[in-house]
Amino acid sequence: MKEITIQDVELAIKTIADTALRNEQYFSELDSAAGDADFGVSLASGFRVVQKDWDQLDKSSIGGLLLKISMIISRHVGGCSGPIWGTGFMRAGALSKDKTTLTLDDLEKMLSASIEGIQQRGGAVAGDKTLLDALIPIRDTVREYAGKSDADAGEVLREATRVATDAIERTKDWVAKRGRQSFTGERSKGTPDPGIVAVATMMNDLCKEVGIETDTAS
Amino acid sequence: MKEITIQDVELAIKTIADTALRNEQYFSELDSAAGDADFGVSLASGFRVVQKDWDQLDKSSIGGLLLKISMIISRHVGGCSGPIWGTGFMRAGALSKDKTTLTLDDLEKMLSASIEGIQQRGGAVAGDKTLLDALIPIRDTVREYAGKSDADAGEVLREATRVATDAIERTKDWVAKRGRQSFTGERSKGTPDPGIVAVATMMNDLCKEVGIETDTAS
Amino acid sequence: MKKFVNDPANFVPEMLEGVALANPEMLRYVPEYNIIHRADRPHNDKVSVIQGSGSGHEPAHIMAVGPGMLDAASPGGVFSAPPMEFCYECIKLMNSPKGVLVLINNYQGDRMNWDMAVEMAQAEGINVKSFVIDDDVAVQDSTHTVGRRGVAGNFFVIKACGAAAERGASLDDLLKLAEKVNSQVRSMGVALTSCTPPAKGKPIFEIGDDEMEVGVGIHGEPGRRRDKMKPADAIVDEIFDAVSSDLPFKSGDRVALMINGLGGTPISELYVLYRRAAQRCSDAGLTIARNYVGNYCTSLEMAGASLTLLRLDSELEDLLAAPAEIATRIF
Amino acid sequence: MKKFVNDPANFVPEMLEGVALANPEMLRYVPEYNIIHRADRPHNDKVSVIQGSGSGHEPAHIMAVGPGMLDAASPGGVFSAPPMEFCYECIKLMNSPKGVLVLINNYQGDRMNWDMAVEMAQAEGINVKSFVIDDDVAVQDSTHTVGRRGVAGNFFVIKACGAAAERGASLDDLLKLAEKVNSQVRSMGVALTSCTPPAKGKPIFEIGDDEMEVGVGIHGEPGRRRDKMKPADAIVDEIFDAVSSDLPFKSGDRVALMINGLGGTPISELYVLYRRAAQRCSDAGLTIARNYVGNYCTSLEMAGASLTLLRLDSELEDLLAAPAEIATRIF
Ligand SMILES: Nc1ncnc2c1ncn2[C@@H]1O[C@H](COP(=O)(O)OP(=O)(O)O)[C@@H](O)[C@H]1O
Ligand SMILES: Nc1ncnc2c1ncn2[C@@H]1O[C@H](COP(=O)(O)OP(=O)(O)O)[C@@H](O)[C@H]1O
Ligand SMILES: [Mg+2]
Ligand SMILES: [Mg+2]
Ligand SMILES: [Mg+2]
Ligand SMILES: [Mg+2]
Repeated sequence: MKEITIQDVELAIKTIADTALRNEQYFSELDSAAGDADFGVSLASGFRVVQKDWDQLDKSSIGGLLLKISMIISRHVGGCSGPIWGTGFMRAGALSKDKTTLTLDDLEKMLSASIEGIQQRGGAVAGDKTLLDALIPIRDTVREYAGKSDADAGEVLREATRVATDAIERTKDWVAKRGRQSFTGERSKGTPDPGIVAVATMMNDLCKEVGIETDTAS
Repeated sequence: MKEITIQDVELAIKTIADTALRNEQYFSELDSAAGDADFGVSLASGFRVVQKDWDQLDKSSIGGLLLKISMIISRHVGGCSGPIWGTGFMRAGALSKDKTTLTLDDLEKMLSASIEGIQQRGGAVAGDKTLLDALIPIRDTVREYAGKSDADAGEVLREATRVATDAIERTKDWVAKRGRQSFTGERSKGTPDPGIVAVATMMNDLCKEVGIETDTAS
Repeated sequence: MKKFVNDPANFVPEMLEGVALANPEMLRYVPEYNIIHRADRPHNDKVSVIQGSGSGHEPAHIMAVGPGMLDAASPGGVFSAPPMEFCYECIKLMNSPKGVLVLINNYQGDRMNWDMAVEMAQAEGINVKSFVIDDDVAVQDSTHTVGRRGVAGNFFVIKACGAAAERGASLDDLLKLAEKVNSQVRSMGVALTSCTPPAKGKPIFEIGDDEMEVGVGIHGEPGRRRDKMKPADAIVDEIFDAVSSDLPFKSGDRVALMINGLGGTPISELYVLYRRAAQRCSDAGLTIARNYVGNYCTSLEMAGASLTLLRLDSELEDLLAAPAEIATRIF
Repeated sequence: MKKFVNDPANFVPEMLEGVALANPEMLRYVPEYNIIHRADRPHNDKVSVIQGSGSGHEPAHIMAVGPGMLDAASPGGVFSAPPMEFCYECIKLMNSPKGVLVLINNYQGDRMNWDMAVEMAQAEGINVKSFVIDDDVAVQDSTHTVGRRGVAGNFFVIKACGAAAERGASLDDLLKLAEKVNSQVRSMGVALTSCTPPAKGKPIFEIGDDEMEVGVGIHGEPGRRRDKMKPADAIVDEIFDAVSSDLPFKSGDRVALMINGLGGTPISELYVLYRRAAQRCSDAGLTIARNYVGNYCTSLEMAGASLTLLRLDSELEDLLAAPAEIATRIF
């Protein structure tokens, strides 16, 4: 597989920011079912700064860019999302500090580091009905393809998007165990986790952006 | 006409007290339509003491008894009803201090004094949709019969009860101008005044007590 | 009805008992007449300042008893003027050779009961005088009403007279002072919701989900009009205009500004209102010498707020700054 | 939504601006980071005591800034922990050679953001330590939650540490003191209604007209169970039992007793609750050395109340009695 370039990473981040801003209200509504209705607003308040400062951001290395994103998110996002997303970008950035390209293997390691960082920061594990339950399958998919010599970048992305999207329905009837939702206990059953939906939506938008067809509507 | 005795006055007061206590909730409900729902409770809180202390009350003169009632009411009833009813009984008592019997003429003067006292105390006039709009017709009826030499006590009572009862419907669509009801302004239209209903109910109960048929249900 | 209440008939006595239990040193409770009074009053060298009105406006008036404020209060039931006897006993209990000042809020029941009690006490030789407070600009005087209502401005009359009484002012001086404060204070309120007297068990008026009552009274009396909900700043603008144009307050005036919660509105919202009111004062050239944000005169759990402006001179500023202590303290 | 609010996005900044406008001498406002701090702090000879949590709990925490209490607070949005940067800037601004104490209420968002900020500040050589408050007995610790919540007991930790800091206590002494207060304080609340965050625009939970949530959290988190409404005394009995049996409090203890309103409950009802709580203390042999009745830690306009007991020793009694001043004053 062709390596992932810094331009690819830029596109991914810009897409993530676009998705966060376009869905500000929708994500908050999702959070209102069992949470405290601030998820969309929180996320957007960080990615709005990302978008605004985009041109000035140092893009000489992948890690440098990711660390900058981490800083912006941590600084501007309150609630659980600031520390969670900030930590995720930070750990990925730390592993790619001087890189301008990434292999699937690099990407797998970065995702693992992010997942580990998020787990340390917030104490969640797989099955707690948080965005980890979307991130972990994504990482597992990347790991799988990283082992194959003939991996096609588009196929990896399509497959990762599929598992992230599947996570929404798969986890819907679970009880939330972290974040504000966890306080509603049993009442969180039956509503999708906003963090998982956000990750899946970002993946689907990224597919669209690079012209990959998915069988799910974003 | 045979004169009104102190026993008649005692019966009247006991009936009034009974009526007030039996209708405690009903009168408050009436007051809840446009007022502050305390009329029944207020009235009952005074007449409950009248009933409790009844045996100890000095009944050597009509006026003495009425003044004692006035004192109990003033002391125990809050809101507008305490001063209004307290003043009414006080003025009637002052005119009958040493009397043990009353002529219709005496009764007319006592009612007039009560009405005047209530007007002074609370500033209301006829047409303000207060219990004065029941008391004034009652007084006028007594005045009418007082002029006739062949007046029958039962007939006076029946006729006074009729005009008091009529006052309920007659004033129903007026706008309350005194007491708590007056604050609701136009919204007081269409609901009977609790004070008028109370006076009419007391008159009807008194008729029943002395075996006089009225064409109205109490 | 969603309330912390046992038997509604005991709501007021149980509240008073709670106040007394929470202030064993400062206050005394006389259950027979709903009287809460300072443990160390009356005092021969001080005019006693007292008040009594319907309950449901807490901290007014029973939680305004304490050094530098009221010497005693004798409330009636919720929204119901105290019976004449409560008033009379309260006067008698607080009788002092220097006199007793009764501060009455302008409602028919309050006036009638206190008038009778004052007459009765005077007939017994007690040196008692009363003053009627009417600061609410919402509903204008008219022949068919009892006149302007007494609302949150009451706090300032109590505070000034309480402080002056503490300094030894005579009964006549206090009457003049009350008159002065009352002539310089104006208020108006807005209700977003109704409230439910415990004994009534249902809201005292209906109001739509998108409506507010502009100029509401503290017993839920209607005000100037029913209006659609507006942004906080627009609401402040309307009541500020109504209040400030009534005296009128003029550029250069030093004022006390109060944003008073009606009971169910959180203090966060009151500060949002204060922000705009302070801006409006500044625009109008009024200097806010003292400010008050909180619940001073409420209407049970009604959501809403009122704005009060008091024009100050050096005497009033000094009296407002004097130390005072009441049941509703923070520390 | 019936609220005094302009653009919901500006609710918190406008409230903060209001607080600053109302306290021009005592407080300063740093809009960039939602910081309210004492005008005369930091001070080289005093540990700075700070806090920051979601808004919507006023007077906690931004209206608890003042002499003898917090030196600064940096709230987030309504019910939303402040971003790390607010926390970090607040620490930096209040940096003192004697150190900075951060009092955190035990919620995941608050802990994560403050942990990051504290780490970052420590990396820059700032002498800052944090302490986590968790006084709510409603929901027991369990592996799948972040642990007990921090609620109204927070007031006592602030009051004690604020007073001790004023007297020159070291950062380590203050940490021990915070730990001591937290180990001796227990709370539990009951909600009668839900509340509506301005940005959300609808109630955070549904509750029937005849229901209450026993053990509710200050963000509307569910408690021990949903129950039918009961008389005030029965409600107090239940939360008193839960709170007093948790430490447990024992006959002969001297305590501080707080009845805290959740925002929409009038103070009259709080005193009805206080009455019963005081009776229960007396029955249990607890001496109420200090009492607190009012709104200390709220949940917007939620109707409800919580009960807090703090076991006292002479050190704590002395610290609670020390003078203090905050934005939400009465006079
Ligand atoms: N401890 C945690 N670890 C990982 N993800 C979490 C954690 N807590 C919350 N989340 C994710 O964050 C989302 C909610 O974020 P947000 O609404 O901003 O936070 P809050 O719960 O503080 O209001 C959840 O849907 C969940 O996916
Ligand atoms: N000023 C007044 N003069 C005469 N009657 C009055 C006056 N005000 C009220 N009333 C009578 O009293 C009744 C209400 O009494 P009540 O509910 O006890 O007083 P309040 O209005 O203080 O709650 C009214 O229905 C009316 O008949
Ligand atoms: Mg959320
Ligand atoms: Mg009434
Ligand atoms: Mg009444
Ligand atoms: Mg949140």
